[in-house]
Amino acid sequence: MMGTEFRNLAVPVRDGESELFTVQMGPQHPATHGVLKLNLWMDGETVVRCDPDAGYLHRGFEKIAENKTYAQFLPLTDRLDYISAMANNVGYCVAVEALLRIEVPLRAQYIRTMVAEMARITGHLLWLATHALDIGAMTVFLYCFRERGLLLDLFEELSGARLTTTYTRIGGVRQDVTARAMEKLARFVEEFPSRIAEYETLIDTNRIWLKRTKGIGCVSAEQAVQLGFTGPSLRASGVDYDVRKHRPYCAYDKVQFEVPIGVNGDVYDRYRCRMEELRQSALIIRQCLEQLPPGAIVADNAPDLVMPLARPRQPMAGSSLATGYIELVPNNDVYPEGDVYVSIEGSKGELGFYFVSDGGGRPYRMHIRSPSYIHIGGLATVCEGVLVADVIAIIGSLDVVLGECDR
Amino acid sequence: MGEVNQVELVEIEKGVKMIPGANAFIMALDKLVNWGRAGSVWPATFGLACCAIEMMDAGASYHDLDRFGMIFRASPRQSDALVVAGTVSKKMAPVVRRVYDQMPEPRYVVAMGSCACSGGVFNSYAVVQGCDEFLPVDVYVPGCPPRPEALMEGLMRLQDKIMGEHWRWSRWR
Amino acid sequence: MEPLAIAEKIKNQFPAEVIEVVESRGQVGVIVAREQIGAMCRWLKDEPELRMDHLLALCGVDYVAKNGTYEVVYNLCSIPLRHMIRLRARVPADDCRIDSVTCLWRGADWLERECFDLLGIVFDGHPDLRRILLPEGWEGYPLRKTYPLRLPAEQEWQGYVQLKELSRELSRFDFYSDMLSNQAKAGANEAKK
Amino acid sequence: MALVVHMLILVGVVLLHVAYATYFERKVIGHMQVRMGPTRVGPLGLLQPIADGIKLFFKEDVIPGCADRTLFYAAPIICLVAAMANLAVLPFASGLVLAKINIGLLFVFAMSSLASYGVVLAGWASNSKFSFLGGLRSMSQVISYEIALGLSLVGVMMMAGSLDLSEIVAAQQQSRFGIYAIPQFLGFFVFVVAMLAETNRAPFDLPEAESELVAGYFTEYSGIRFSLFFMAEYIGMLVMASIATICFLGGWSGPFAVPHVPFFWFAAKIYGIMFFYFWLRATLPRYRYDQLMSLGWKVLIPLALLNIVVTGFVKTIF
Repeated sequence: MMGTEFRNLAVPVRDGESELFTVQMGPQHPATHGVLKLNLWMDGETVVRCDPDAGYLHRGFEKIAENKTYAQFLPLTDRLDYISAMANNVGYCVAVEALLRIEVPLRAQYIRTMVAEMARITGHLLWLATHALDIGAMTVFLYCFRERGLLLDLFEELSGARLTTTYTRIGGVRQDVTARAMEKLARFVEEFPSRIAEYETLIDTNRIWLKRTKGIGCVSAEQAVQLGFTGPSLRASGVDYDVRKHRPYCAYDKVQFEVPIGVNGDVYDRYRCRMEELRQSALIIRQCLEQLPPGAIVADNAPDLVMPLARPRQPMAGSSLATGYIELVPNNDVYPEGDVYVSIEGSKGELGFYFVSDGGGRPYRMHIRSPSYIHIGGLATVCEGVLVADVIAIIGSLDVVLGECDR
Repeated sequence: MGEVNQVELVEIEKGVKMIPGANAFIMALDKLVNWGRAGSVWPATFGLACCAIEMMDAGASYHDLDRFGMIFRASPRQSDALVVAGTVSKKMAPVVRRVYDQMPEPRYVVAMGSCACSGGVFNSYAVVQGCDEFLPVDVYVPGCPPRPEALMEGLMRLQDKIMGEHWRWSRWR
Repeated sequence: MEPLAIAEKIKNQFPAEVIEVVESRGQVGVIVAREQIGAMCRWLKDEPELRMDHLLALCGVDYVAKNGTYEVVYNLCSIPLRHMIRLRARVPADDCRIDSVTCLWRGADWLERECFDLLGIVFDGHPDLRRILLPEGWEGYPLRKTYPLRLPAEQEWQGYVQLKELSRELSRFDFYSDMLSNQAKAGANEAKK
Repeated sequence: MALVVHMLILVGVVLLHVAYATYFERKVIGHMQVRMGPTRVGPLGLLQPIADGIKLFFKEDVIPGCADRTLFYAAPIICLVAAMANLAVLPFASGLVLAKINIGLLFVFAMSSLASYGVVLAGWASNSKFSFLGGLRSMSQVISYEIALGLSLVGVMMMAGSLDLSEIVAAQQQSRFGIYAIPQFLGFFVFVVAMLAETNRAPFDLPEAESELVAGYFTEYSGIRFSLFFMAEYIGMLVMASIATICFLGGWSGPFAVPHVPFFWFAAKIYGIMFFYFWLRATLPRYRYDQLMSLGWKVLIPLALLNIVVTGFVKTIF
């Protein structure tokens, strides 16, 4: 598919004596985290040019969204960043609530904060697992999955599903948390920091690990902002930008936490940032557990369909679960016209939803700002002139998920 | 030859007989080959989407596919089963087919998850509605995504299927 | 800075370009003409009071049925000053072109490619504008409102049609295909009887 | 005739050991990773290697269309033959050696570098880029580490005064500590590191780095030919473990004699070293290619040279 033409990029070939070697890494490759394809032009083992090719998991989310009601699209958000589905649910619902002007009760806010942080932990654990596996430390992989399993069990208790949770609803959450689950979560949070220390003893003091990560794939602060990086990948470069602090949503303005900042922006700093974030997430969950207020879990004016109701509520106009083919009656009171961009801090970076409503029951246009897509877009810049083994380390450290990237 | 016939063969299970007194079994080579194949199904490391995470979970400590002799091989040349784990987009479909074509016989396909079985929730312009449109699928594992236990069940069904085969041997080249 | 104040500043700086200022849910969108978008973004990025250094999102919206234009939406935010603004550049449907902002934000590269891929808006000055999410040789732009959600058979991507043909052809090498075809023959014979 | 019988017995025993080394590896690494390893095929999963072997034997043997057929056929055989030839000179117990030649150590070196031809040919003949890179990596790795490996054993040769493996063990038994690993600790360290690199094991498994090169030089091999490579790799590990046992750990001698099993201590030491191999694989990340080279040339070779100088110095004075 890809020719060997070099387009407009000047490729430094050493005075014609060495021919460049092209390698197509992926889409079926163990280290590309799914179906990313990298076209590498290599001089020996040095990557001269890297051209990532995405789209192998393009499923047409944005087109599907235009054909579904707001509530109907919610389950699909699980499949965006399928590693931390809860965070996507929260992001989507926060955005839709901003669009439909729904005020979420405090208890639901806290529960959302909690599950979003749990999702961050699962996301970061999976990241650490695969990143370490890429660099060759295979045991970390299995240790991470052990702790991840505990969280998935909790997700199952909350929502009934391990991975694709669909736990939040527009206006609140699906069901209240159980005391048993909270007890389990408290125990997990209590124990988790010692588990982080366990991972760190495995790799942090390992000379090979340090050699493979320190000074590799440096991204300067300016470069990172230019490339549009967000999340830990941006903060590792020393830029203090966290949506949780900049534009607080849910209950993030009511809990105390720190945002870890790196210095060099290399693979090691990105690794350190995420490890610190794991600790901070545990801290946030603990605070949420302590502060969790009583009260309703769904807003009064929430247009929901299947939840058991304490008191009768207005159903969403013209929508039912089977409205795939039913013509919706435009209702400017329920779905006011206008557009809104709302973002949250997902585990990979800033996950934003841009909605345009024309008053109909379905989004007129929905754009998902996915951090993975932008990170992969920046891969070409970061990977220039590194060795092929470093490409693997860099992909791993940027933490990309192709479901979110290709949408 | 007549003397041999006089010995009473004891049937241990269907198709496997034992000669009493001598430490010898009589069975079809087929049976042995199938046993070997069923005992070491090596799936290709080929995650497509969400289901890939559950596939990894199936390989991790809690569920541990290694117990059944299943280890993930990165190269399709050395793998026996292709677990189509996730949504197959139209752009990806030729690649999936190529990976399948690279695998040596006998090869099996497990369609994991609703997307691989039927397209699932993604009924759109870019998604293949079921990977059986271009692959011969042996086992379908439903679920979105299926739990690791479900994948294990699917792989065990695949083992059963392998055990029931006859003369599926490759040509000697 | 308050978003409305930012919009006011833009209006003062580029009076000819700003078509309308829209407020929606506390966020402000400035609808602008496409001609000066590059200069406007550069000014927004460099102006010390604004410093919009972060391009949050760039996407296109199809308003052709409404007013015959596409819109390219730039969500900008300033990391040090913590404010954001939305630019909505109108692109007429009969001349789908707008200047690229890749020289300002490297990250805009892929966002613009996506916009081109799904909506067919051409970005002048983009270094490498080609399809990204969809394979080469795909016809049409899926996010346009005229494009169907599910493709009819005659509109199917040729690559996939070829793949299906190939797999039919290769299926005769499948282990069970002989068996199945024999069974089918037997079934047909029985039906005849 | 007796020689042929001996050979066949040796090959049979070694192949069985190779098969069970894979089982041992899966079990050891499994338990290190809080899992079980194979349990279902046969009791305790003990028939797992047999099942793997049967499956691989009856699998289709794919030869890529654009591969160089002759070399593609030859490569795994070169690997296996080179690895197997080493077995001939290894003394498993006193007098229990197939070919007692007086340059045994040199022979082992020659054969282990011959095996790398098989690897590089496999990479070349597959006509696949990942294989090619894997083959090249392996070649340069083996060449670099061969030097360190050879130099680390010079100290042993100087102390034993012989290249014959049996005589090295005999000389060791009469030395002050009984094993050379103590006086030759520097040499032993260099040898262990170089041994890992020579056999392409973690953390030096770059030629078959799964996350980078899919499966390295044998990416395109399937079925029985793939298993030949696999066997060659494990025999290579066994041979290197034997050399370490013979040259540094006192060969078949042990703290007490085990009646009727003259090779008991030899086998025990080999399995100890194999365990060490698997342990490292479960623990360490992988080196990068240039870091591997600089480790070999800048650290190991100077250390080995230093060891030679010190050994010579000590030997001259005392």
